[in-house]
Amino acid sequence: MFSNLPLLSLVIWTPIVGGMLVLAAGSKNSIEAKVLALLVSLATLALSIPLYTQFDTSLASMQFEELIPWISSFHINYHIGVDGISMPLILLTTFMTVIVIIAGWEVITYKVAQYMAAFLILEGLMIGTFAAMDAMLFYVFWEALLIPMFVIIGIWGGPNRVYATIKFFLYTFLGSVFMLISLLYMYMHAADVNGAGTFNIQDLQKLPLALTPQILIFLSFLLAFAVKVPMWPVHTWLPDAHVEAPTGGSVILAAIMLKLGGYGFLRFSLPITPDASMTLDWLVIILSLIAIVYIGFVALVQADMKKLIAYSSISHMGFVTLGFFLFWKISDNTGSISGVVLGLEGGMVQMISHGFISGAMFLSVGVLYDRMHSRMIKDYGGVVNTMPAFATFAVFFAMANAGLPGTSGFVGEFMVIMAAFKANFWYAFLAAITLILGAAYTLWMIKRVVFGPIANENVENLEDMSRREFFMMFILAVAVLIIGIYPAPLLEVMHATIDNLVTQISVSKLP
Amino acid sequence: MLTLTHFLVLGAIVFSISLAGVFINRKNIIILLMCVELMLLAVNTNFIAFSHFLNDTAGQVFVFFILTVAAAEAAIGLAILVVLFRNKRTINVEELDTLKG
Amino acid sequence: METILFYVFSTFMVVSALMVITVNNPVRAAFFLVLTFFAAAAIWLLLEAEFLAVILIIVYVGAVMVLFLFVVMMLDVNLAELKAGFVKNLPIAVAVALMMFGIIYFVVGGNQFDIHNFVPPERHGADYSNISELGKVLYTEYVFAFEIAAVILLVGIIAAISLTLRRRPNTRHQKVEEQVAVKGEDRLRVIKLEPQERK
Amino acid sequence: MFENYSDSQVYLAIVLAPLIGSIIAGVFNAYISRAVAHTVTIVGVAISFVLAVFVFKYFAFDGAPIYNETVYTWLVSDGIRFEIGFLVDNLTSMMLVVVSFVSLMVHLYTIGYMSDDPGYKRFFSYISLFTFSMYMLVMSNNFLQLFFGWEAVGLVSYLLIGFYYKKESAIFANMKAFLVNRVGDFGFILGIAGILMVFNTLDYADVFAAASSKANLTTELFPGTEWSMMTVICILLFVGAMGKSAQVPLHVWLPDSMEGPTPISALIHAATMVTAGIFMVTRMSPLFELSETALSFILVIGAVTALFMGFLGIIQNDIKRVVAYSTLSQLGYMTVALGASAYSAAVFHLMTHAFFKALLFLAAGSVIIGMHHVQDIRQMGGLKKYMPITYWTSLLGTLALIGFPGFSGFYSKDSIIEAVHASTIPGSTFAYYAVLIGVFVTALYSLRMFFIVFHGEERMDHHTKEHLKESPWVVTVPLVLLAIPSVIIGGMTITSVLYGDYFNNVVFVQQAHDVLGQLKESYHGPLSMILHGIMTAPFYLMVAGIATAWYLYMKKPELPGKIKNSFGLIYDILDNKYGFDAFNEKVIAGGTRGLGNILSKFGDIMIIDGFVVNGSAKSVAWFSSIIRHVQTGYLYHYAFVMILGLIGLLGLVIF
Repeated sequence: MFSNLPLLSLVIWTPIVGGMLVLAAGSKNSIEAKVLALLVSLATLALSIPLYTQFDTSLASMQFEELIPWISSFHINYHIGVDGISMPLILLTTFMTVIVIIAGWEVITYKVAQYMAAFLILEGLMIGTFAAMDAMLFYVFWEALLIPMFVIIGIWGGPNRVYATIKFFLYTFLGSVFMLISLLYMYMHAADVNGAGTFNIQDLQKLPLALTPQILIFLSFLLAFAVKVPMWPVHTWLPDAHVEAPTGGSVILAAIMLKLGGYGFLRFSLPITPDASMTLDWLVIILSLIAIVYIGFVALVQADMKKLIAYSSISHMGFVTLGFFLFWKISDNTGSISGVVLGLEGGMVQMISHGFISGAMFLSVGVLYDRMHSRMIKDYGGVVNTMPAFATFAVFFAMANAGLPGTSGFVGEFMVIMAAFKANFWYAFLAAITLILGAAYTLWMIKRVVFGPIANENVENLEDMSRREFFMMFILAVAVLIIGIYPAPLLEVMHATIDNLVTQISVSKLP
Repeated sequence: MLTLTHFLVLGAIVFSISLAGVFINRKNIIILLMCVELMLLAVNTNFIAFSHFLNDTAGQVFVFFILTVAAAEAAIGLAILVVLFRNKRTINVEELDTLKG
Repeated sequence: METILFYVFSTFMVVSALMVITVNNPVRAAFFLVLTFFAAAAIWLLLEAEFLAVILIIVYVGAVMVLFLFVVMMLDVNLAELKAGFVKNLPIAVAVALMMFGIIYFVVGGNQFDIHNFVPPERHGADYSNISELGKVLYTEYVFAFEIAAVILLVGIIAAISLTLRRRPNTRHQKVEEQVAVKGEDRLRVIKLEPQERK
Repeated sequence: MFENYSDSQVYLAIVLAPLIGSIIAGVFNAYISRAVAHTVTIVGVAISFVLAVFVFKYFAFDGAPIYNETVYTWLVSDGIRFEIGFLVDNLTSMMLVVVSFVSLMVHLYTIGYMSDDPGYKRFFSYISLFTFSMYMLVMSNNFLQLFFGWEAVGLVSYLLIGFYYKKESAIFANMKAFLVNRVGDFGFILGIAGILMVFNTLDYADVFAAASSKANLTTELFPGTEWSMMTVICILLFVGAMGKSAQVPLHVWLPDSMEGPTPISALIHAATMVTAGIFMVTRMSPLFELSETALSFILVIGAVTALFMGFLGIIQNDIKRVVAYSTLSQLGYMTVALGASAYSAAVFHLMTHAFFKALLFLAAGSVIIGMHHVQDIRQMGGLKKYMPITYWTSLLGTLALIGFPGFSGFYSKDSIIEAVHASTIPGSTFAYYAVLIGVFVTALYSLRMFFIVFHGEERMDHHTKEHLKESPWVVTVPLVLLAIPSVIIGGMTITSVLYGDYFNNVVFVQQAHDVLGQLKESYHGPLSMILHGIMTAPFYLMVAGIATAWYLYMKKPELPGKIKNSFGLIYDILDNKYGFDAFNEKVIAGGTRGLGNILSKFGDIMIIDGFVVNGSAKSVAWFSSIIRHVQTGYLYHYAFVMILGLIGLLGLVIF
């Protein structure tokens, strides 16, 4: 039925064009703008569903491919497609955008149309980044999506938003500039080797490279993606950006933008520079472990709820990068690559699950913030007395954040710990510390915010969640539960692609 | 016998003079503008000389466009000058240092 | 003959250019600039660029320089003040100019690029029209650039106007659209007053 | 088992019945009445109880084969199938009966105990959810699901300890319980990871089948040291059991968990959840048998817990805390049995303990109801005449607890002591004396509490006294129903459970460790065991304990105060619970926060943000503040530089 439609392009451009329309609807007609934005986001979600239903899980190759020459003199094409890695992330994006549009429904009163439009455009750009099969196209989307996020934090953000936006922008920009250099280098190199330069990611993955350039390319990719993930020590933009961003911005930032970094590792670093990854995997592993443990400690002492959740995000994303780079340590330690797929898929599941959970956590903080206009833990206490429904969800998501089995938060962490043990006992040991630390910082926050006697008058006057808030929390809770209880379908779509990836990275690319 | 060099050297002389003019006149911005016109004239002369000696009209076309742009530039430059004078009551170059870091 | 003409006009050109930068009075500088343009036009004629020579005089001398003169006269500039600092700046100006000249001369002086090997082309006959030659390429090959040039001029006009336009807050304008759209009740308001007792 | 229904349907029904009850009571909390809430949950648990009894009969008497089937595949990755499935055998069916029976009793009891609590429906939802989780844990056929149930019971425990969420102490206790359990789970998940690494599967059957072939694997934890892989895995798994079954030093959460309502103290923190660790080690016996080091470790930890936690019970004044410390001590006994490879004895004690300890807790709850939620035993006394049913059932429970010959506790505890005595595993001598002294201590604190609460002077205030009466029937009926097995179950089942073939297919013991096999030779039935029992040391120690308690708290009630004064140091140590809480609070929690602060302030804020990020921005600003003086603002300076540049460039091109 959809076979003739350029489905993927539609998913990318519907929100962008829709966003323009919402802009045109003008800020005076805020209701119309909101309804239009919601319709556009729902339409995008509906369009993205066939990506899943018609996805052939047995294929490792790209599906829904589209190729239109763009700048032919540099062999840059509008080349998009999805595989088992990008498809779940695209669905996550379309799903979370709907949630975010709903989340901003009554909360945003200033320049509503622009707010909604920014999110829609951001959605399209993010999907474009996930779908891009051309490195230059990827780069364009990658950089372009900084703009709406910049605007979202800069206009609807908190009091210190200018500092946060500039930090956010410069940090991420610093990383990606090096990526651009690497892409250009590989273009030139491909021109030397094959006679014609290419930005096609799949061709770049086959391009033979000597070790030194591989290492340099790997490092530049690492910088670009590590900033986005973010990995220690290039993480400090995230807490600031989260604290200043409006709730919706935080949700998108945590739920999807961080995943771009992880996605980049899978799409670029590992397959394009396998030998360098082999040489430098210890670096990524150490940084990941530092992120998991160090950031866990840092999260514990945060006084600001959003900062706490932001740090928890960093810690959880540490699992993603850890899972991705276990390949060589496992094969060194056990002599086989059994367990490698576990780590890779665990990282993927962790990304998806973290999208839901961190989004939900930020929404929870948003629910409180909208009422009390404070994110400080000390201003709360005993919220459960006045907001029982909210408290239920808050505890539920806190548990999910702490990786309780039966919630999605467990699946990824479990798989990565299983894989890490195969690589080295101490990797698993340090990674598993998050079981304690994650529970400690999350539950301590819950204890101080949700439980206890009513702390002050403001808490006493709180109203429980509105239907709208209940609805979005409920949807997210259902998603978290489903993935936690039955993750098999989610993994089903990845197997072929991840297997293919493993074959790719196990073959040396040295000329 | 006139060679290309004659004309090019003439252009060079005029160009250098106008350049000297920029440095000599530190008081009057109008003279500076005139010097710029003079520079363009020198360049145009070169273009035309080349055009003539290479027997290619492209040089003349170029001069044509330079003249157009120079005219527009002069108009806007003078307009800016007028506004500047209106606001600062001076066209003394030494007093115009708002770009100072 | 041509050589003599060349030297005559180029002397004119150089001398008047020197005068442009040395005289104190901007009005006189402008006039010397006009003279320079005339001389240059003559030189251009020697190079068979009749159209451009004419344009130079019409557009530059006729329009641009007049504009300069307008501006010079409009502005109330203190002449004595403009004179100062001349001697102080002279050495550096001369040095820069000489350096510049030296380096250009080095390039175009004949040793580079085999410039001295260029022989002047045959003179064209009387039926040769520089204008039509120029027109042919201008409206075919360079038509796009030509259009852009037109736009640039337009922009120049608008920019100049908008820069210098001064809106005086207390001037009175006629607003035609409001006059047309006016209605009776805008002009005349009927107020009902309660009857009041006389005191 | 039943006609028309397959086994798997029955097992699913057992598991899902309480879950459905819990969901109805929990999700539709606002829309249903209290009666509906307790009806659906009780019906759910009752269904599962009835089915569990049938399952038990099916296995114990009909000799059904082991049921081991997958329910669904959780996920497949890397060729490893992670599944949710049921393994039902003799051990499981026994656990099912114990769990469902105690749970049912607690459900009934709750109607009375929580009757005027605003969180009534929520409470029922939680305890049904707990029952579901516990079923998942005991019925699991693989490590993943075991962990799932493991954490799920931990979650419900967290929710229930913090049930009175307005109480600062309750919400502190629940966080503490969860975190301490997480420390255990930390080890547990690493153990599971080790299993996966060695066996490449998490399925019990496959793992156990391959276990002996992997016994000699070693690993290098620290460079240059060889560790037996099995020892590492078993100790890691046992760390999980230490958390859940509250063994020293991870026991600290259990006394605090008494902040929760009494029914859950009975259900979760005495009868079922805390025994999960015991259950787990028993289930893993094929693995633990491969590592003598691990067994020795277990033995010592258990002995320490059994003895030293018992001491603490002597000085507690909170009625529930006394029972809690007794629970700790009894869990220590079970652990000792595990360490001595007497897995059957551990599970046997688990079962008898579940009944009599649930009974004691519920009786304590009954006292608390009567005393209008006063829990301090110093304000009680002479309750015998006001609460006869509670009195008599407590007496039975207490006798069972101290192992009075003939009561079920006697059989299980005596067997453990004998088993340890016979064991040759390193540490068993220490463990033997520890459990032996433990008998005295148990008798002392149990009877102390019993005498203070039910006998002697009536110390409650006048108002309380006026309202003092026996609890309603929903409270007393479960007491009576629990009292019955507390008395008789031990004698009834010991022959088959300990010395019969009941656990033949479940528990694997190496020939060298088979202490129960040795005991079997001198075992001639329950009656002769009583006769033998009253001639051995434990019996005399128990009598001595009873006598001491009687003397100190009945005969000369002023004496304990004097003893307290003359042994101030020991009393202080006991009062501070050996300093575990203070150590955890100050060193571990404080240290963690301190480290977090240091990392946050110095690492993130100062070095990364202040020095690198903002530092680079500031150095740019500083540099430009200097370099900006180049910008004079004079046109001719710019022109001059441009010309110089032009000349330079031209020169570069030419020369």
